[in-house]
Amino acid sequence: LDEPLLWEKGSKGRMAFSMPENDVPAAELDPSLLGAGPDFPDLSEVDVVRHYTRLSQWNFGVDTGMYPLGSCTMKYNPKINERFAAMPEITSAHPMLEAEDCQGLLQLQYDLQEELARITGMDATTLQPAAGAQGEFTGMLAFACFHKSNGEKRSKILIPDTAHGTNPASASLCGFKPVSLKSNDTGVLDAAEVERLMDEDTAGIMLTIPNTLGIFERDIRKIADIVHAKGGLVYGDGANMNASMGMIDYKRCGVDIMHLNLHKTFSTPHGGGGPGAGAVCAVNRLLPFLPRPMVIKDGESYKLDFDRPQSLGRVHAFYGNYGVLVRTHSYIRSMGGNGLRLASQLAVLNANYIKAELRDTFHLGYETETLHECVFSDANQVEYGVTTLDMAKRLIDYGYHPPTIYFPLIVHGAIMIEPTETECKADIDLFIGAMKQVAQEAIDDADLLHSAPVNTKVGRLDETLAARKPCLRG
Amino acid sequence: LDEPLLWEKGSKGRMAFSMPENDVPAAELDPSLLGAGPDFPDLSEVDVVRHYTRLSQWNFGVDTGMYPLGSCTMKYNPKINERFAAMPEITSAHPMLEAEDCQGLLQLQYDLQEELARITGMDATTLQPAAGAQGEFTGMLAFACFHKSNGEKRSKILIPDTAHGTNPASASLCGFKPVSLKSNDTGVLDAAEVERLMDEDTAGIMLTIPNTLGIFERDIRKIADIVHAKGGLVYGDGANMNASMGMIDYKRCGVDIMHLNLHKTFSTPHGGGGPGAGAVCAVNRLLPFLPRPMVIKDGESYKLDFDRPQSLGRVHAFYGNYGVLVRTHSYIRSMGGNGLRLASQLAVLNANYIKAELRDTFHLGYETETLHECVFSDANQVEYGVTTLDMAKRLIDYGYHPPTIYFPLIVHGAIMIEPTETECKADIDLFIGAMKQVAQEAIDDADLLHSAPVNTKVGRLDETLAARKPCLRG
Amino acid sequence: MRYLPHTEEEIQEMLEVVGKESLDDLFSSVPAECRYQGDIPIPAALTEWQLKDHFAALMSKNRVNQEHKVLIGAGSYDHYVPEILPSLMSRSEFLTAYTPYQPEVAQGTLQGIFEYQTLTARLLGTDAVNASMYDGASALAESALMSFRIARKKKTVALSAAIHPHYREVVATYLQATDFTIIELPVDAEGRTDLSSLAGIEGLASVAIQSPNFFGVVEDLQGCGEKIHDVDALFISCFSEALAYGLLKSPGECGADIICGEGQSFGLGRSYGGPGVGMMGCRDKLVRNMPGRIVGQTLDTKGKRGFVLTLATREQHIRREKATSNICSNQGICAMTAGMYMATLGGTGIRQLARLNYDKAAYLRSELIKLGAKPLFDAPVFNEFALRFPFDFERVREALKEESVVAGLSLEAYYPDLQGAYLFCATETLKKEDIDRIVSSIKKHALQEV
Amino acid sequence: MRYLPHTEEEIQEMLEVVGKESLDDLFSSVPAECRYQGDIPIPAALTEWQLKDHFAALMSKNRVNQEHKVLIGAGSYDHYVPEILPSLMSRSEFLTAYTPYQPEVAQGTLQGIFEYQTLTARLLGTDAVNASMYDGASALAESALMSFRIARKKKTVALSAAIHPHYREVVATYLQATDFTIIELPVDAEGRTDLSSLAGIEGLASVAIQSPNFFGVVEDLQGCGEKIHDVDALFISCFSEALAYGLLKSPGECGADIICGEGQSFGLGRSYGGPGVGMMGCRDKLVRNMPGRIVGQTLDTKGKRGFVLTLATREQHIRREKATSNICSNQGICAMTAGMYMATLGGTGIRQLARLNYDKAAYLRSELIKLGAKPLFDAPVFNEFALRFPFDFERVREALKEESVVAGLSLEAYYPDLQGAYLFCATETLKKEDIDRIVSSIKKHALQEV
Repeated sequence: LDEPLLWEKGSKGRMAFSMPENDVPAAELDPSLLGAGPDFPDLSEVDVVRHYTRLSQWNFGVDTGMYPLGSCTMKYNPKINERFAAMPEITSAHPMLEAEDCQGLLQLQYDLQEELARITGMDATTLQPAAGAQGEFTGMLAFACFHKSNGEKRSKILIPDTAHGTNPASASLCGFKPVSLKSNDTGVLDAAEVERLMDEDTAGIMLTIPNTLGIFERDIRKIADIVHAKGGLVYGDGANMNASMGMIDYKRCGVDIMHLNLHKTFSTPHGGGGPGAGAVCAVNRLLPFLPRPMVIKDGESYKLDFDRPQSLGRVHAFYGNYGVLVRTHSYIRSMGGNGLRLASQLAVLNANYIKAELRDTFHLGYETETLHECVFSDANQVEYGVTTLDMAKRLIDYGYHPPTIYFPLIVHGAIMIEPTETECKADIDLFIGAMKQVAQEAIDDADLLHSAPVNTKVGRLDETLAARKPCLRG
Repeated sequence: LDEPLLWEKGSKGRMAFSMPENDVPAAELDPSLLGAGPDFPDLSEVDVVRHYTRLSQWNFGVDTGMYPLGSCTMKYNPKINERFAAMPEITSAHPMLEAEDCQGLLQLQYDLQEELARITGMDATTLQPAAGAQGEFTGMLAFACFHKSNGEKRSKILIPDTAHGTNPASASLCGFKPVSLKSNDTGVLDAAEVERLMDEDTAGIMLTIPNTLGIFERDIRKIADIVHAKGGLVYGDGANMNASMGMIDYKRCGVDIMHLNLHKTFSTPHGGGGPGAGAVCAVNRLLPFLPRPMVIKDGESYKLDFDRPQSLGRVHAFYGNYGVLVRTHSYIRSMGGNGLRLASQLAVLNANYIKAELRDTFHLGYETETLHECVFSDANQVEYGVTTLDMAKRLIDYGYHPPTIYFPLIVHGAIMIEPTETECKADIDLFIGAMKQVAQEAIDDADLLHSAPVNTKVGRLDETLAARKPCLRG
Repeated sequence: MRYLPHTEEEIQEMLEVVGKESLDDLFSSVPAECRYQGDIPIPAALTEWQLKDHFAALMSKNRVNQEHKVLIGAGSYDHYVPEILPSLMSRSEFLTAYTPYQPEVAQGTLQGIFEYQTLTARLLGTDAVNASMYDGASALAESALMSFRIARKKKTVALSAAIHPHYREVVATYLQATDFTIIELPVDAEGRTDLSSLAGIEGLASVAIQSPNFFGVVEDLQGCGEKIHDVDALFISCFSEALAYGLLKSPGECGADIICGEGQSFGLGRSYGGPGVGMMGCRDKLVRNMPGRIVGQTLDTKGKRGFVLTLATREQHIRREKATSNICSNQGICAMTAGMYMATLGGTGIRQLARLNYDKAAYLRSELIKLGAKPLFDAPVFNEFALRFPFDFERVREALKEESVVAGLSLEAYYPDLQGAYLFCATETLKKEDIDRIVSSIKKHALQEV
Repeated sequence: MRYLPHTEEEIQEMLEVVGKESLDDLFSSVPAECRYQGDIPIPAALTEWQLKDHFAALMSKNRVNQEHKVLIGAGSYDHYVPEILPSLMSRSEFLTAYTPYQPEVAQGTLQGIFEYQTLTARLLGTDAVNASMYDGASALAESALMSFRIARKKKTVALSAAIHPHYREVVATYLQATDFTIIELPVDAEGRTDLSSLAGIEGLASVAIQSPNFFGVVEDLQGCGEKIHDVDALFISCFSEALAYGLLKSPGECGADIICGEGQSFGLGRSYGGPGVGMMGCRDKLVRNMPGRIVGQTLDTKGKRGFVLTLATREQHIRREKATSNICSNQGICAMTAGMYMATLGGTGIRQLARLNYDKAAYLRSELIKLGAKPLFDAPVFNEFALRFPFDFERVREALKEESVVAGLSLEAYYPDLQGAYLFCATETLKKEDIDRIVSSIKKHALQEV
């Protein structure tokens, strides 16, 4: 079913909102402040309901099917977590209540701070950042504050070529100039290269663990030592934490501060682009710099600690995306410590199984052992005039969300697959079958792939047109 | 996306249920009573979630689009009503609580009994019947009890040829032999015909008001008088009550007892076939015969009255589909008395508008004035080899649920359209356009209609095969 | 009015097309003497927010609520409902659809019901299950009527006195205007149905046994089946607690011809008695006598598997008064929910859960016996059991309500000769610590009383 | 484990294909010195039912809950949320989707966000709106950064002291590691921002004004715009209460170049401060300097209308460190919800609702003035207002908590010179009878105190 835009519907005077009657006198209003009122369409409740119901039917979510979007960790989002986030005790809570009036809300935050510290192996947690990128920014600011507390202002930062696009952007927001670190031909960093580039004007290094090829940086301890020796700090991008729970201790790796994407590893739904949450965990020596306020325990009660003179300040109007934190805590307590470790183990198993089954069909960028994701390319298919994009779009017709494509940049035509642990073997086998069939089609009938997808509401969209002649509103 | 049957999925040992640990000792169990355990597939939570999410996507509901299914009153089902039905105070309530422990639950029933009596103009209500057909059955039993209380056992009942299929079935369950009453060429009953057939062995008459052609029986008062004069009773089938709220007084029409389909007129969702609710309203002289228990008010408190010696008994294990009653009460109070009347007026307006716009395209069975629905036929299209079924299936491709077809039986190839009041003019205009286009296609390209629908998960299904070689389970 | 989309202008435009002056004019075919007089005396519309206040106020009047431990089963059971059930079943494509008359746009409902039928048939050990009845009570009444259709001239059904009293009332209601007769079979000292009188009953079409019965006692269904078939009657096996068959032998396996009961335990709230779902099934050879909608598998024009409502020739819209029954709308989405609940548990889960229920009730029972309570019956029970206390339990029970416990159901209203006896229920929702607390509370109050 | 589908057998089969002995072996690439030691010290998994108990117990520790009337706004507002919003936004196709990188399977999200952008642009009177920022505070910080990109060499932003203190803190955080400077503009006696010092500021890139400001005072945006443009700075207009623009002149109309603020009022709960949604928009000519995702309209291969993420060249995955910002995930479904809220109100509704809020606050204010309270400022207010009482209000406020009322926010922590002043908020959720009850309670306690 097609569905017009909201303002192509409706009729003046309709209303879907249940408007209360005014039971107080009309107050005087300075006419010079009065606007004309926004030009919104007037709709009935059924108009609105059908509109969004239809829109939803054009979308593909985790509940629709497998979503092997590398580095995005599209695992199943438990329904029960939604119920807790919707508890009226929570949705009605004003963020400026006095601490003694909202001990339950504070305790949840405190407990989650502790839980995340335990899962990563770090010492302390702030829950304020609203997304992974804001977590990175927070971490980079902590770097700056740390150096400042030492009377330094360092200007550079080391960032591997496998880093997420947000890493350099976050660093540069804090005044650091990114210095690119090349990975070697096994897909990891050489300690020697770090040694060569690390100096006393370099604030530190940003490492993704495991990296965006799904590979663990085997020299990480050595690299951390080099960086620390020069007075630098090690940042951990925890977007790939789903490979690590209960298996990797980030503090032991030498990480000083790291962010977690709660909407990835900890199963909160992505909502078509958010809200996420980007908790940041740090070792004790960076604790003084974490955002203000933090929740602390004071005897038997909990309170917000504003008295943090070295804090980098506030990154959110209140305490971050609290509703997302609720879901995270619910997930952690539903899984328990052992469940979390098993989740990571099975996530790695699933990814390695796919890699083993598809390595004869698709070209593998690196032979190095990988964890929760694997990166193929279209190298075997280019000779038939078929690209990664064509194959991705064709997968849609088979009922799958495509993998992440053309990332990481160091693999030409990358196809980055992360199945997560919530996919069962039978479904993974079907996906492997579909991938093989697409590869066969690339040989037999390239045009089929060029014209994909065909079973969707719209065909391939003209992104150039969109950018060249922007139409950003109706 | 396709989706296999449940038992074509799964893997032994999985479980989507959160199983509590056993914290009590294992009790002894007589092995001779022990079964092998049912052969159910073992699934994970994500298996179950995706399964039903996909299934849902093959369905068409009111939230999907217009559902002009005549006599079914597929109006919009307000979301807020679902919230009330899901209140833990309600979903957790055991039906055998003592009255003093559940005054709120009882008051809701009492208030709804009153509300329905007021809306129909009748004196009393029972909420026990679980569906319209059970309401009819209850009404027919009341007939039997009434005559028995007069020392009579009557054997026949008058039922018009426009009646719903359930009417004769309900009557015969109570030992009455249906006598068919022919409607005249204006689509209504002649009082003279009733006069001819009504006798002292006839328990009464079952009338649908307005009837299944959407026509009000203009002689209803006269007919009721005839029936009453012979000691008979008048039953009102209230399936079409959506035409009547605040406009027709059923008691003044001469009706003695009637049922309401709460899932039609009162907006509770149909659930793909239930649960419905078939409240029965009666005039005072039939009150003694209504089911046991009834909720009564005793001073300031409410109680279940079991002391009803003439009652026809119990038709439900407890008090009917309480959850549906909750939604009904919510709807009635959201609309208010005037809102309900306006709903009926607009339902009638919508139906008459469609009738006016389509009468040149489709053949109209009767020229008589109609209320909330109208009945066309395929008489204008048969010459092109196109039937009502073909047109109904083609409408699916246009994004509509088809109207009721081949009913009522007195209109050959009937197309029975009931838009309800929750459809707006713009959407009705689109529907009218689609209907006209289908009629045009019938002329231009009959095969297009024969092969419809094409945009659905399956094409036309072989119903003969299903009945000839029943496969009723996997 | 948020549910009514018409603006004044639209109403005028439409009236013009229709050729009427006003909304009232649309009703000119309704004679004055039939017209509603004045306004409907129901208060003005409430906003969504007033409505929320209204319901909150109403439900706050209940003295017993979701915080209470209510140790009553008796046909309505407290089981955990997995969150995914309401979350999926509230999807509007399921919830706001009609009966699947147009199968091409209702494959979701149809496949879901077909799966419900299949899992229920497997649970009950029978061949065919319909798309649901209203509840366990009417399913039993329809089963009796079905047995009369099969047994033709025979006009008597025998009902065990241990069948839920409300179910028996409903059967009586359904049969009252017919020439069929009901005979009641007594309960023996063990708490099981005494079938010794069967041979003497004339024209016996069928015998209905509930297991676990109203007292929670597991009947010897196998033995019942043999005795009933010996007198050439049909064996109707009934239940109010479907979960029992996760553990116990299925009625079909024990020879039941018609099986019926209540499926509320499978993912549906108690909701003050409804909606639940009536389950009903039978052997293949009887299926054309079974009432109610049935979904069957078939093929589309391209040979693809699909599902439709089938065997409609049994139904009232085809056969009118000759139909097997008048049932039309049933408990569709409740049946879907029950199917989903069974899928959520799986074979492994339903066994574990049933066992858990069995053990919990056994524990509660043994703890109450330690307080001096005397069980009414010694036969094995599932979930529920009846007993008498050596002290005035009614006063204790009232005191427990103050502690948020409703301790059992007094049986006297249902069986006058069982004065002072109480029926208890324990399910997986009752923790050991709850049981221990309740038992010690009973002890405390019982002592105080002396 | 209900979320983990693997059976033991499947794990073994898969390990075999992978060529590993055990799950642990899969991590052989992680050196021993990096391995996690022992078990994660988090208690064993809770069942769904234990989890429900856990959350219920946790939240019962809040002394203030949903039963309380909390008369605080200050950036987080209590508005009615129509039931259809959570009901539709919880549809899993929306909720469990990722950022729409693959537009063909994300047209629902994309059209929904395009509609959000459009309605928000209309509300704010501007040309282009992005697909959301984290919240009002970071949206303001990003607006300041954006103004520096546009104004090139200028390095100072002036912030009104009447901007939400937390927002100003966040701006300070965002700018602390840069060479940009913040200047604070004082509040005048009327409660509006005093712009008289503007002319004297060197290198002024932009001036940010909040309206209604933190004190609820409606700023003279038109006048501000003129004064700010006079000194050749960019005018950033900020807000924490989006609903105000249902009634007031839009910032765009008043000349704002960049507009940003918080959209929590539009259908989102307070949820202890988040998730809300940061709204951000600007004039067309500035759009390539705006951070954040943007949805644009385009055509597919067959010429059919469709929507995609666009202008990605501004973003970090293309430009890396040269990006307009690092924002990536935003508040997607919150933006969709806000869009839906605006659609639910419509043009007619938003005006009525905004008016209702205006009137409620005016009524509460006038009633408190009758008790002797002195307003801090006389300029017109929307929803919120600040005042001082002629008695020790803190004690009264504590007493009111026992009556389920949280009466305003003490301003002292935010503005040390405003000792004894309180900020109150009233929205459509506050009934006249509530206001009257609260006012008379205040009176009663104030008298008792004397």
